[in-house]
Amino acid sequence: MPAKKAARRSRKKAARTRRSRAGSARTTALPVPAGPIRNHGLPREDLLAMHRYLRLNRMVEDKLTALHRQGQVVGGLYSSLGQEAISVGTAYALEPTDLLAPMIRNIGSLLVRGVRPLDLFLQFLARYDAPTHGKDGTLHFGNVLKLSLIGPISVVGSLVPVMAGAALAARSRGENRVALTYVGDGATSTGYFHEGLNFAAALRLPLVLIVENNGYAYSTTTDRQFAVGSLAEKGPAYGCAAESIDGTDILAVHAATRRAMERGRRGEGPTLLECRAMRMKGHAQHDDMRYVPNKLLEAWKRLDPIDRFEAFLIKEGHATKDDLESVARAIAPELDDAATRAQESPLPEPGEALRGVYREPGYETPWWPAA
Amino acid sequence: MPAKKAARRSRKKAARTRRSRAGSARTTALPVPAGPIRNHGLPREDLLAMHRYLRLNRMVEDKLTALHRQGQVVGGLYSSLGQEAISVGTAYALEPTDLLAPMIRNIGSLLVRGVRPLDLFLQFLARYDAPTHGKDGTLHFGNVLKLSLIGPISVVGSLVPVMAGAALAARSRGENRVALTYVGDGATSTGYFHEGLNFAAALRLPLVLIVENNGYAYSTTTDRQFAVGSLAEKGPAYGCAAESIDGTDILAVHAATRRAMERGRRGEGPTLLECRAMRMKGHAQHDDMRYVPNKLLEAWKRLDPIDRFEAFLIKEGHATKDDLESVARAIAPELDDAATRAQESPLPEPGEALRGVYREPGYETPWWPAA
Amino acid sequence: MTASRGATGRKGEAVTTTYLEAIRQGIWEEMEKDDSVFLLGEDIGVYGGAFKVTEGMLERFGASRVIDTPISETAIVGAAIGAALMGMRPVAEMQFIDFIACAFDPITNFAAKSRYRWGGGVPMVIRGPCGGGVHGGPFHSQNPEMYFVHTPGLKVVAPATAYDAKGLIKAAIRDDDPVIYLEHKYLYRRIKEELPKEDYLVPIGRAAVRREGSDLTILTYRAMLYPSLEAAEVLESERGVKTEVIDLRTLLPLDREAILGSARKTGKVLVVHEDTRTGGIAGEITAMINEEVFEHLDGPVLRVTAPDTPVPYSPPLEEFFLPNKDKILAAARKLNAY
Amino acid sequence: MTASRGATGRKGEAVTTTYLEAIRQGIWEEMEKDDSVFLLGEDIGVYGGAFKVTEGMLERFGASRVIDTPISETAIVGAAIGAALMGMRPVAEMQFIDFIACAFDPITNFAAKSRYRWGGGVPMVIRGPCGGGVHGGPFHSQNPEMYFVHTPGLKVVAPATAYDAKGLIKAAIRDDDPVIYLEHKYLYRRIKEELPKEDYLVPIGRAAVRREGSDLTILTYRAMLYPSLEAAEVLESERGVKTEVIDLRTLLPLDREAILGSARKTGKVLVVHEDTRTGGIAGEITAMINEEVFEHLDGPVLRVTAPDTPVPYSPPLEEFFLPNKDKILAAARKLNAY
Ligand SMILES: Cc1ncc(C[n+]2csc(CCOP(=O)(O)OP(=O)(O)O)c2C)c(N)n1
Ligand SMILES: Cc1ncc(C[n+]2csc(CCOP(=O)(O)OP(=O)(O)O)c2C)c(N)n1
Ligand SMILES: [Mg+2]
Ligand SMILES: [Mg+2]
Repeated sequence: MPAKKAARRSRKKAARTRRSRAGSARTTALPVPAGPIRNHGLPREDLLAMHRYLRLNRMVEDKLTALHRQGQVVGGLYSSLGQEAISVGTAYALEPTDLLAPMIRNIGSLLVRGVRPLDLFLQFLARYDAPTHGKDGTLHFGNVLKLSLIGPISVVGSLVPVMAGAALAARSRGENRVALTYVGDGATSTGYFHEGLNFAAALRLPLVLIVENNGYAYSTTTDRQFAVGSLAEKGPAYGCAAESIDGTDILAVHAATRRAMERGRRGEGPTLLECRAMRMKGHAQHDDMRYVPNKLLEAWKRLDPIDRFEAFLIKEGHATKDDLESVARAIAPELDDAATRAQESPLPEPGEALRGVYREPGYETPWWPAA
Repeated sequence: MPAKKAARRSRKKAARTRRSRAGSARTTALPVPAGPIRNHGLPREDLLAMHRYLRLNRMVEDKLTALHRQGQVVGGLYSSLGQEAISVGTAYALEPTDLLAPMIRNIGSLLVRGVRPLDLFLQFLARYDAPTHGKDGTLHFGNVLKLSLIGPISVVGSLVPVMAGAALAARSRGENRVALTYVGDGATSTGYFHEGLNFAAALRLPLVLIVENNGYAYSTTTDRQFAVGSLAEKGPAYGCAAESIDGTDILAVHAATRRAMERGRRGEGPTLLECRAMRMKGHAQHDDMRYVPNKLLEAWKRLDPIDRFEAFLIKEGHATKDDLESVARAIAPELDDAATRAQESPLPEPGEALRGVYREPGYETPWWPAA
Repeated sequence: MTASRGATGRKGEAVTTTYLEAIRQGIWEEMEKDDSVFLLGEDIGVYGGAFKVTEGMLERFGASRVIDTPISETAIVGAAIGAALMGMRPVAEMQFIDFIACAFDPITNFAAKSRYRWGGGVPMVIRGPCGGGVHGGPFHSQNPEMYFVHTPGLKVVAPATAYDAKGLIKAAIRDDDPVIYLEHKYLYRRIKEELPKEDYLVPIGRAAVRREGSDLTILTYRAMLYPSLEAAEVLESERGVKTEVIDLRTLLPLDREAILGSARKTGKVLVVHEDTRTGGIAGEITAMINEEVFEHLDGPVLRVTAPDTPVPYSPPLEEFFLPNKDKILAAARKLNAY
Repeated sequence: MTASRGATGRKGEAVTTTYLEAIRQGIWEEMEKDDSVFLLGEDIGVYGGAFKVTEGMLERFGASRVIDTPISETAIVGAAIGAALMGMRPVAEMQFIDFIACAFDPITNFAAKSRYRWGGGVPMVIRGPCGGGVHGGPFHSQNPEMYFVHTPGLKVVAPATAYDAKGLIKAAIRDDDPVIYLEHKYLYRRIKEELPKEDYLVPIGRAAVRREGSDLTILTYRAMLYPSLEAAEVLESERGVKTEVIDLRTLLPLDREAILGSARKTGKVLVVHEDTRTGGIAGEITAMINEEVFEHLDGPVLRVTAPDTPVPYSPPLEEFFLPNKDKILAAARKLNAY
């Protein structure tokens, strides 16, 4: 849906939402009915590769959940269950030289970019051989030179100006790279989001900003976060293109990302892409999300992004049920092996805590080449 | 112009602006042709009172400029020349119990609210009897209990969440007061603006946010600040009403403020009101604004808010030329007297510097009642 | 659910209250007492707060006094300032104190300077969980106190005990100036004690002597009180060093009398803080002691602190990073040798 | 307009360069030398900066290397971080340093911790005008150094002379870590000197002895160097107190050797800073001296600082607020009496 149309449509919806809200119990809206998945011309090998990443995304997270239950994971564990099509669809749309920065739920984006499950397990188990030597956890790492990957911090929204700056750097060197990053519905309320997106728009930077509207910011429903129906309505305020798309349809996500990238490469500035989905688990492992109505979860469950994509692949004759199942069968032992290796890997030596605050000639971080 | 229409129209304009911008020299746009001033039913006494405030605003600033040239003003001096109708029109629309917070150019708002020229001169001359005892300058003071007035700080945008909070406090006590404050075109790029306006919209607070689009943020033209044609386009992004109005037409400003106040009182949340005008002097006294094209100043000069309003008053038979001139004649000696009194007023004693950082029983600030 | 949820222990046990529950009770009581007190922050209403400090409050006090906000630290603090200027007493939660950096401008430029400039008092509390020890990593473990201790116009408190957690939150809410209330997440459920039934306050600006001694003084606060007390125990039992342990409780304004009095008495002062070293409060205290009681010193004022790094995530790194009993003992022995 | 605008004095005069022009020259030279250096900030292009530090740069280096930004301190610093991670060397201007509070999160949480966490170095400079003396009031006069000195991962420099202003900005730009460069607006046009024609750097982390002495040490930096030197002159001429004056130049990391060496030599140390007292850098220095050279002290480490208030606006108040020669003399005499 082109930006203006989307904005208009969602504005109407917003008006409706506002009217209805006053009386009703406050909650996040049910999903709009999903249209059929449509291929915009991707060859079978891409479709199957995307399917594999979706499955890998989910299975890596299942493995992490299992490790967490065993008390192996240090700190918190966040899930992207129900949102995998957003991570995979967006990251798969990029060229390898395009700049990518994940937020906490975008483990799928990292997998597409070539981060190994082993690297992730090492991170979550806080081992010395992890990308951060155990100094930070989760997806908090990057590798600009080899993977065009920039690492996040916990502060939501903070990557928006950072990726605008990365895009600026690339442009000033004559490199035709777009920069893509993510915010949640909640993070659109931050000053970071606003200043970063406006900066990118004023400078016409090729930034693709994915808004993962998963209905909740921790426990907070969208209607207590903002008074618009769709976050795509925020695009016109920055003079930038905006679309709202079904985030459980990986091909819709992929196609919209491609459109946004093209706009960026044509010098038309940033695009705001709202991807609608549902956070199907709690905010993190500890959260039983009592605050989410069951009927909401049930409705969204019918829109599982992997189920939907598998049905499409089978229906369109790209794969049989068995083909698809064999993907999972192939991944499982790889992950078992990676998990074992991570568990056997040493924790950092205590003195490592003191190293690398500033540039130290000779000191190597595994993921950042020594200058 | 109602919000949606304004937003649509200005979006079209934005598209045009963007297209034309790439090639042309970067500058702030010429004014759109002004329509005739129309009275929305205000009685003559209000019209004449508003006229007097406009004149007072300008004459107080002229006096301050003269004092500045004599080296009497401590620190910087900002001007609202060309923007007086915004300060006066908005402040005059409020009830005395409505909450008001000026930014640096809103000396007119303070005059309407009952701040005396003497108080202002004392402030700018940094005297002990000034509202701040000389601890801060310019318009940086307030008086919540007696004047429903909240004082600004230099950081632009900061009043937006503060006034949202003030509106919240009033609502929670069952007081039906709106809160009104100002940002410049430049300040719309701050995180404060975004977080504050969104907060007000999410909580449906009766905030009236006046955006004084005067074409420049210091030396920076609007096209380098944002990629929208009108700042009213930002309203829909917050799910809040927005209008773009001619800021040199005091009655248009007044009427739009009233509409916004009514929305607020009806529980419909904040309104964003773009008032278009031109900063007819430099950013502050030191700035010769070489960067402003002459033809821009000339075009706007024809839209002087006082000249326009006086022509309207004469044309509509509310006053004669002589009536209007006698206003200035009456104000002049008052200001001379106030300036003399301010100059004769003592500077603070040095030790005053140490007082009042925390609540000190017995210590009196002139404008804040002791608890 | 009632305010005293935590105050009713299992049958037959003494009624003890956790540090977390003490904060909650303190807020609850002030909410009951004074209509102008209200809460705002992320996930504090429906969810009861990420750590459940505000659990049950939405149900009791309603959505107009327990406000779930968007993720907008600047607006949360900004709105709290506006409400405080109107005479309300807002208590704003930072979900983790690390995110207070997003509200740095309204705190340091608006709230802290308002009264001085034009008399506009800002009776506001900002509180949130600080500190390490739970493998939270660099963004969920910080101790930001010095940013605020160095900002005139603010007050900063940092309770170590359940008694103080309650007494200080109540005092902070009643204070007419902005108070940064820095609680420690490691203590939330690990520390409990029996609390008085009646209303009480812990005055802002007063330290507490946790253990008397005449040979050596340890000045500390918040979570570091506990390893300091352990170290004092060892010092006395193994070496006969009578060690005084003072819990600062308030970091701004510091309790000069308590600090200088003990320094004068023992002549040997060790400052222990979990915050990083350079620019930590030990420096300020050392300067104060130098200025006022230098002639009573028998040795240098020493300090045990975290090193100058972000808070690392992996357990062996974080353990190495945090001060502990052994590090305190080593420093105390060095000092004692003077 | 050329980079050496300020370096050509009136005919016949020695060629002197102002402090402001020295910063400008330093940036200009690094821009010429290294394509990866670029500038961003409010009004730095068309206008040449509120104080004209970047005058002529837009014309010389073009709009892609001299970027006028929206009023978005968070985005300015955020974008600088992103560009720096990409291998660029951004120099971000804060129009007044007071507004750096609006960028506190990206500086302290993103830039400062990035290298430690995953090796992502952030070779970025943030600079802007600090300090009082020009009646700028509470929001145009602050000295924010301690917020950053207390943040591991940053470096903080604060030049007092034109030579250092140039040498330090060049060193900051070439540094591989984020540097907060804190210049003083009072010195911009009041301080000048002849500068070498050739390329030079002032190394970060090294103090400079501005005046040698053996009886008493004054440690100071930035604008306070000048009243300190005046006071030293009086001390020596009127009382025969040979006073050493050390200009710290870098505040993080402090030059331990220079500080401790002088303290060891004179045994009497006075720290002078314009920043407010509580939590100011005098505390840190006092702690360092206590820890390392306590036995060489003949008296307490004393400090002369601004009091714990916002910076007041009215001239008599601001004058009372700022340290000056007389206040330094009074403290030095007290110290000298030990
Ligand atoms: C600035 C900031 N404030 C608070 C937090 C604590 N926090 C972590 S995630 C989260 C909710 C984020 O919601 P959303 O942006 O919708 O992302 P989601 O978790 O739904 O993916 C919060 C409040 C944070 N990380 N950053
Ligand atoms: C957050 C912040 N950054 C920078 C400044 C410095 N500054 C003061 S006024 C100004 C320009 C403001 O432009 P605009 O908002 O359009 O208001 P106008 O001056 O045109 O009334 C700037 C950059 C500031 N006061 N606050
Ligand atoms: Mg969400
Ligand atoms: Mg403007």
